[in-house]
Amino acid sequence: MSKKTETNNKKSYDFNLIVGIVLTAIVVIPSLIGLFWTPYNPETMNSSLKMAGPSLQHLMGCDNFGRDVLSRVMKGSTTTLLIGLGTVAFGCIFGTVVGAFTGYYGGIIDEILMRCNDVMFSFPSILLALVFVAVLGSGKYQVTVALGIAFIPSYARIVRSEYIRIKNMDYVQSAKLAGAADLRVMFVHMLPNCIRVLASSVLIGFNNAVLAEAGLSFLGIGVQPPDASLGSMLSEAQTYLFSKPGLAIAPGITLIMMVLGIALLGKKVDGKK
Amino acid sequence: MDKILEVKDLHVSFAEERKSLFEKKKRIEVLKGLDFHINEGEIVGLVGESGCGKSTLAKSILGLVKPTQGEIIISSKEHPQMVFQDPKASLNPAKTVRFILEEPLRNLTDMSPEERFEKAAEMIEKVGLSKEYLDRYPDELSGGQRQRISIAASLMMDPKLLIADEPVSALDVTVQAQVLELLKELHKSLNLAIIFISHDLRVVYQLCDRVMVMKNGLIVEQNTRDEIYRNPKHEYTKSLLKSAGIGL
Amino acid sequence: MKKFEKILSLLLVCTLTIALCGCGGDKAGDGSTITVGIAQDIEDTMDPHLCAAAGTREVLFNIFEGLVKPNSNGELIPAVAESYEISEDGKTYTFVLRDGIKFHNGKAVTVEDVKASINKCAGADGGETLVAAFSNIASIDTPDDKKIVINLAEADTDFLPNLTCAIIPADHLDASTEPIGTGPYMFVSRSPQDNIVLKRFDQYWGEPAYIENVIFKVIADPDTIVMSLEGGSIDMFPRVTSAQAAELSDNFTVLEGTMNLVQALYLNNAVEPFTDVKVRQALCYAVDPQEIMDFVSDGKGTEIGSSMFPAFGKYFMEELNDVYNPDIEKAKALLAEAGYENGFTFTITVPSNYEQHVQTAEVIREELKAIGVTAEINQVEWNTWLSDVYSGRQYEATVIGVDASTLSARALLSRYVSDASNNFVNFSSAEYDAAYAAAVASTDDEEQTAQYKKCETILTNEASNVYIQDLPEFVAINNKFTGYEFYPLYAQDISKIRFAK
Amino acid sequence: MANNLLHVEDLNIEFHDHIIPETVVYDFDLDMTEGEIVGLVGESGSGKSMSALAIAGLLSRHDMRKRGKIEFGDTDVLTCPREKLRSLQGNEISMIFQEPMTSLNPVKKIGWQVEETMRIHTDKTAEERRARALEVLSHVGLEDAERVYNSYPHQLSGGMRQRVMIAAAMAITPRLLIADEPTTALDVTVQAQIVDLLKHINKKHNTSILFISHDLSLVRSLCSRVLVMKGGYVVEKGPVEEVFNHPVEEYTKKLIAAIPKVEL
Amino acid sequence: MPTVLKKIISAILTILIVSCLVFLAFSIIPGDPAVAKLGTQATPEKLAALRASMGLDKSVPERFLTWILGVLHGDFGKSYSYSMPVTSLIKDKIPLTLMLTVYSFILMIVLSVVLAVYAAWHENSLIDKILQILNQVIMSIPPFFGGILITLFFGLGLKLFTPGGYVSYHVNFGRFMGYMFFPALAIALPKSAMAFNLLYTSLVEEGKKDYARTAFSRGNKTKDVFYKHLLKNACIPVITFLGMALADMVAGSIVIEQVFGIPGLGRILLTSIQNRDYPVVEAIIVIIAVLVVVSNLLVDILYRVVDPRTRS
Repeated sequence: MSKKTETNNKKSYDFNLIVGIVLTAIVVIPSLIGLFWTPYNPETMNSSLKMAGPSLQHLMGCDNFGRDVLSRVMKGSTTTLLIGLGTVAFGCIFGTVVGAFTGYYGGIIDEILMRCNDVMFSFPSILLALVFVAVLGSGKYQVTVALGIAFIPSYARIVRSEYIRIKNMDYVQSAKLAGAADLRVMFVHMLPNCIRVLASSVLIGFNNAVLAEAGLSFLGIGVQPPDASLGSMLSEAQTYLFSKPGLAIAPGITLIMMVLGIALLGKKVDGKK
Repeated sequence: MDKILEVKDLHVSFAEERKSLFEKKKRIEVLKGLDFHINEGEIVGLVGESGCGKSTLAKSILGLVKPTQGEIIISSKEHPQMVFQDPKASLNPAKTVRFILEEPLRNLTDMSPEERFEKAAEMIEKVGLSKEYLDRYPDELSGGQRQRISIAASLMMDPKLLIADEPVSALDVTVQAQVLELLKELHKSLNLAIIFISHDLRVVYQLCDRVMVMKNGLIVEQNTRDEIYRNPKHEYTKSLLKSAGIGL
Repeated sequence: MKKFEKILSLLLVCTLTIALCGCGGDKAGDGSTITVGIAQDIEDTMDPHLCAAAGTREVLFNIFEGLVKPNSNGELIPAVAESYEISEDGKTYTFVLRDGIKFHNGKAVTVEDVKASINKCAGADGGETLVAAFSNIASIDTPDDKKIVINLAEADTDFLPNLTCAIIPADHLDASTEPIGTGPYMFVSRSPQDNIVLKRFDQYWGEPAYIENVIFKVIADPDTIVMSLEGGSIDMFPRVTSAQAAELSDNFTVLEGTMNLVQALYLNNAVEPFTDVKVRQALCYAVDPQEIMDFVSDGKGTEIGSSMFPAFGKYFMEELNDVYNPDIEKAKALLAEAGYENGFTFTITVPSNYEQHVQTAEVIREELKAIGVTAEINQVEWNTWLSDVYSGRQYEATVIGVDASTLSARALLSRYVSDASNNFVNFSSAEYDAAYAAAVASTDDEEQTAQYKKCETILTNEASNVYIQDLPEFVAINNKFTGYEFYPLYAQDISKIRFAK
Repeated sequence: MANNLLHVEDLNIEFHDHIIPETVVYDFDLDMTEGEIVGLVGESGSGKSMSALAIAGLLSRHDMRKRGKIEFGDTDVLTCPREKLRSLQGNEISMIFQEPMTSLNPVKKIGWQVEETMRIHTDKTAEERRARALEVLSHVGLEDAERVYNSYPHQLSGGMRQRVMIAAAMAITPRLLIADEPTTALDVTVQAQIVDLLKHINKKHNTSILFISHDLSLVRSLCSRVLVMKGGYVVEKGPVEEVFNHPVEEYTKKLIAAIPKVEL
Repeated sequence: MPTVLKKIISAILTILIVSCLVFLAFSIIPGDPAVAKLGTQATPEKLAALRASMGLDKSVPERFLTWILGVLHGDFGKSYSYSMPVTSLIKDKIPLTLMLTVYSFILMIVLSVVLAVYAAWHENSLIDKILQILNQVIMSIPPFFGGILITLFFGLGLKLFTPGGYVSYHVNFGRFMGYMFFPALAIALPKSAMAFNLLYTSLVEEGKKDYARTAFSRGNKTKDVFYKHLLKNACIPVITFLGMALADMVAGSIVIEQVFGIPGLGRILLTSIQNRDYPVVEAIIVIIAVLVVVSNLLVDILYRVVDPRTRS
């Protein structure tokens, strides 16, 4: 696509951007529709349709309970999308606050919070998930909070390094000279300049959040049936990988397309100098 | 003319990272005892090579750096402001010009938004830019325009003392001339005292009434401009003048 | 920079060569070795008297034997004892030690060993009683070096099944690290979470095992079972699901038996609304075991109506299956009578590591919708299930399979006596307690069987739980081997397996 | 023409990575003979750096269209094969840049960087290269050449780094040295020393220098001829004294007037 | 150097906090080793007796102290489920997981460096675009699913290894290394995709810097500029990622060990958590914490080696 197209004074449309938008659209739009309407009720079982192959009525065929896979994928992708975004938002907001304070002040606060980060990193995520499930119970919302908390350290680290880089900039000094209090300097002056780095890491974070949720479902402590996320559908479909690969392909491809689409958008956000 | 700033026996030193566990904590002395004063409405040039402590002096006057010894006396409600050297880094790229100008008013006064907007519009015209620049972002401005904006920002609180840390050295010659012109006018119209930090002796000659020459943390010579340029006493001042191609 | 690039390509080449030289796969069966996949490592103990997990009992069956041992159709045949006699009044059991029988360490089995083993189980020397029934032992005498006489305090015609407990050397009672028994295979070594290796005991009293070496290989991830079988790293895997069985190519035969488990929707009778028998009956009418079997195991599995499965031919009552044939209208009527005309909501807590139980719960949830009852499913981790549900009894309903630890009907019915310590469903009915006591007390076999059957009928009529099925057990075994036999309880008898000609 | 080192004729440079192609240099002509110092003056964005980079063959990025001729000796830099161009770069044509802070590789030792041209273009042994590097480092006025050889760029001051750049450029004495605003980022005193050093190199090795700057007084003290550029065009050129004393173009006048004067 | 001392102290502190948190975690999670051991045979008396023998009747702080004292003189206690000392249980598991992590770490480095330099060098060419899309796709595949795909493709498809056919390195080192290549690949792939991405953007970034232009002005070939000049500078931002990736890989190996049937630390950790086998879990977590801390130290040292500016 190196041919130049005549548009305003910006580099030609980026191949990645188009692919990113198309992929995200293919996945996000059906999942939004899934909130209100799905071709079939994703939970009704029908023993005659057990393991039915794709047909006109059931575009993606039926699973081992005779449930329509397309409806489940639509419902599942909504759950995965919500959990992914919820986790990233939770981790990002708290991570930013932690990162801001450690980066800006340094000294003991930095030392303490960095120690907590190291502790969170070396604590096996499975044990962490078990503790959360024990305390909060399992289910969509609990999983989101559990994963969100596990994501705080990585965001804290990114924001901290950005703040250390920016805090010696001249415009930060002049903000102080203009009488701005520390909090104002941190969140009104410095934060907008890390948005771009944060945005791209948020989108990569989404990718990891979705994969982590799938991992939890793999251990059976993630989303509870008959609710389903793409991740849990994937782990359930693994047992039928030989005889009915389609069962794994449908959620698998949707998951990869969703993650791929959003990652490409992430690259675009990051690429915009 | 009464003194607007008085500096008595000013010392500033930083703790250096300890090389090894046993070594006593070394402190590097940056300012080794400075004594000078600035009168109201006076432009004083501060000349010296990089690393002689010019910027540290500026920061300690502004209160950004705590002096380890000596005092800095500034008259009452005064908020000294500073104009930085690198136009690219001196303005917050994520904020509009209007936000940057109104920032000091928002923090230090209880002006209403309209009043703040008026003051900003008035100030931006004073530095020779039209009102619609208010809604631009720093990236959309040239080096010269950005320096004008940071000068405007530093004058929002009508300070009596302005510190300019090499404000023009990063600009093209023609633009340099215009900014210097602006500083001269503001000095006259607002009776503004300016500490003009620079390593370019020719620019200092054009602008300043008095000149102070600094060499690694000490003021080696301070005198009126003509005295310094016509019969420099200190060896170091002479070598500076010679390398700038000025003098006898 | 030539140097840098050389290092990189060198590294790439060497990682690839290592990979290639690794191919070719190890041949699993070099003549007389069979690798059997097991879902769980022995994680409680190898001491036969202390072990609790079904998976452990299955493996130890090959190493230890009691005075008597069960055969594949559920009868008790003499093992360490050559013969036995039960007195008329059911109070004295006399065993004759099999002569020439040896332990794995080569030492001969003596009456002292037998006495020591039984005393250990009875907790005679201050330890806790490991086999409940042994508390009824008055004394054990050894008149000569061949005979062992066990005198009971009260008569008990059903005492013999307890004597399948393992006989181990008196001087080596702690078998947890170095198990020594009299079984067809002896213990060689184990590496935790990897394998347990057994070898044929050549001086075995009975007919020796066919295959010399047995490797029990731990396959923790159910999804890799099929791949490990196809790949050849294991030759046999007991208890594959119907789905996995369907995936196997034709160089594997899939034998079908029953898991000897009472799978049911167990209801906590102490919790609203399950305190009301009508509500429980309504659920029985709404749940259709056949539909569950269709979904979960392609229609295979045997329907059961009470806490008994077909392997106990003597006590199994086929007719109980039809007491609650699916009838939505009747279920709704019962609910209305009980005051729940527009249904109610309850939670099924189910252990996440048993896929069949989770799937059964999902099907039940669908079925109950027909009568307006909403069942939420809460998957919990096995240990949480054990502590919260099984011992803590903080649950509303759960789906699990209950097995029989010994070959007696009592193992499946004692649980429902009101004050039984393992009565996790909190079932209590005076009529049931009376019938059960009568069964235990009676010395006449017919009378005892009739009482046991009475107990089963009460359980069904009272709808203590919604009984579903005895899950089908599929054993996948490589065509190279044959001779596998199903047992009515948790046992994998490898000694019967031989090479198909 | 005899001993004509560089002949640039009708050079045009167009940027193509933007959607609408943007021309930065129009009909640029320049002739240089051996040992001559020519000044190229103009404000930022006037195209002076672009022309210098084109001459040094560093504008090889595919979205930069170049028309016209740049003949260095008998090779045309624009059309010759990459191999030939590479054999010139660092060997016959060397270049030093404005930002001494970022023009040196921060993670490599100074010695290694100074020896780079020798490693590429000559087959000298390691010892010979080391000796030459130390020699050229001391020529550019660095007292403790040995210490500088073994240190990293961040351990040196701005002025010292610019001297290292010059040493690296002079390691295999080039016939043409292009200096793109070498003194802008330095202190006044250090600026003077660098200018003296360039004069000395020109005299000693007869290296012709193309000196690019926006500081007219500096150009006046160093160059024999000067070209003034504005918006990509060469608006005026000629001997330095003539251009300074009676400039023809309006823009040149304005430039000269803007130089802060010191009349004692 | 005081900084190194400070790092070691904070490392020990981190390990202490982590092990203390594990004790707290277990007091929150329902179930305990006695319940796990007795399973459905549990009766209240049996439970009480077993708990006493395991010392579970003492309070959490007391148990934590006894555990710490034990660790100080090298005794990590006895495993409840295997009733043998934890040290002997884990002794031959540590090299396995370490081997797997190091193996995948090297694979990751080799894959990402070679591909990133190649893609950056041919920026905006077709190969560059293909590698970008491929790398994004690999990044979005869940590790356990990746493991299954690799087993299917290489194991059953190309018969390059026997799925599930783990051979311990005592038995046959060649076949062991051969088998371990594939789980290592499963762990390395997603990580190398990320490393590729980071290194690629960093290389392109460095290419725009002044010293790259100086390198070109000296007559270097493009390949030399990338390898000799840009690569070392571009690695600096990637080093922090490598540190985190190393710690991640230890966690990642837990899932992959499950899929490839490798009896490493991961598998033992998972089963011990489910069996509430506190001593084993504590010991493994301390080991993981040490690994994480060591990887952080390695990152710092690597920084000093690569970037002279940090050697103040």
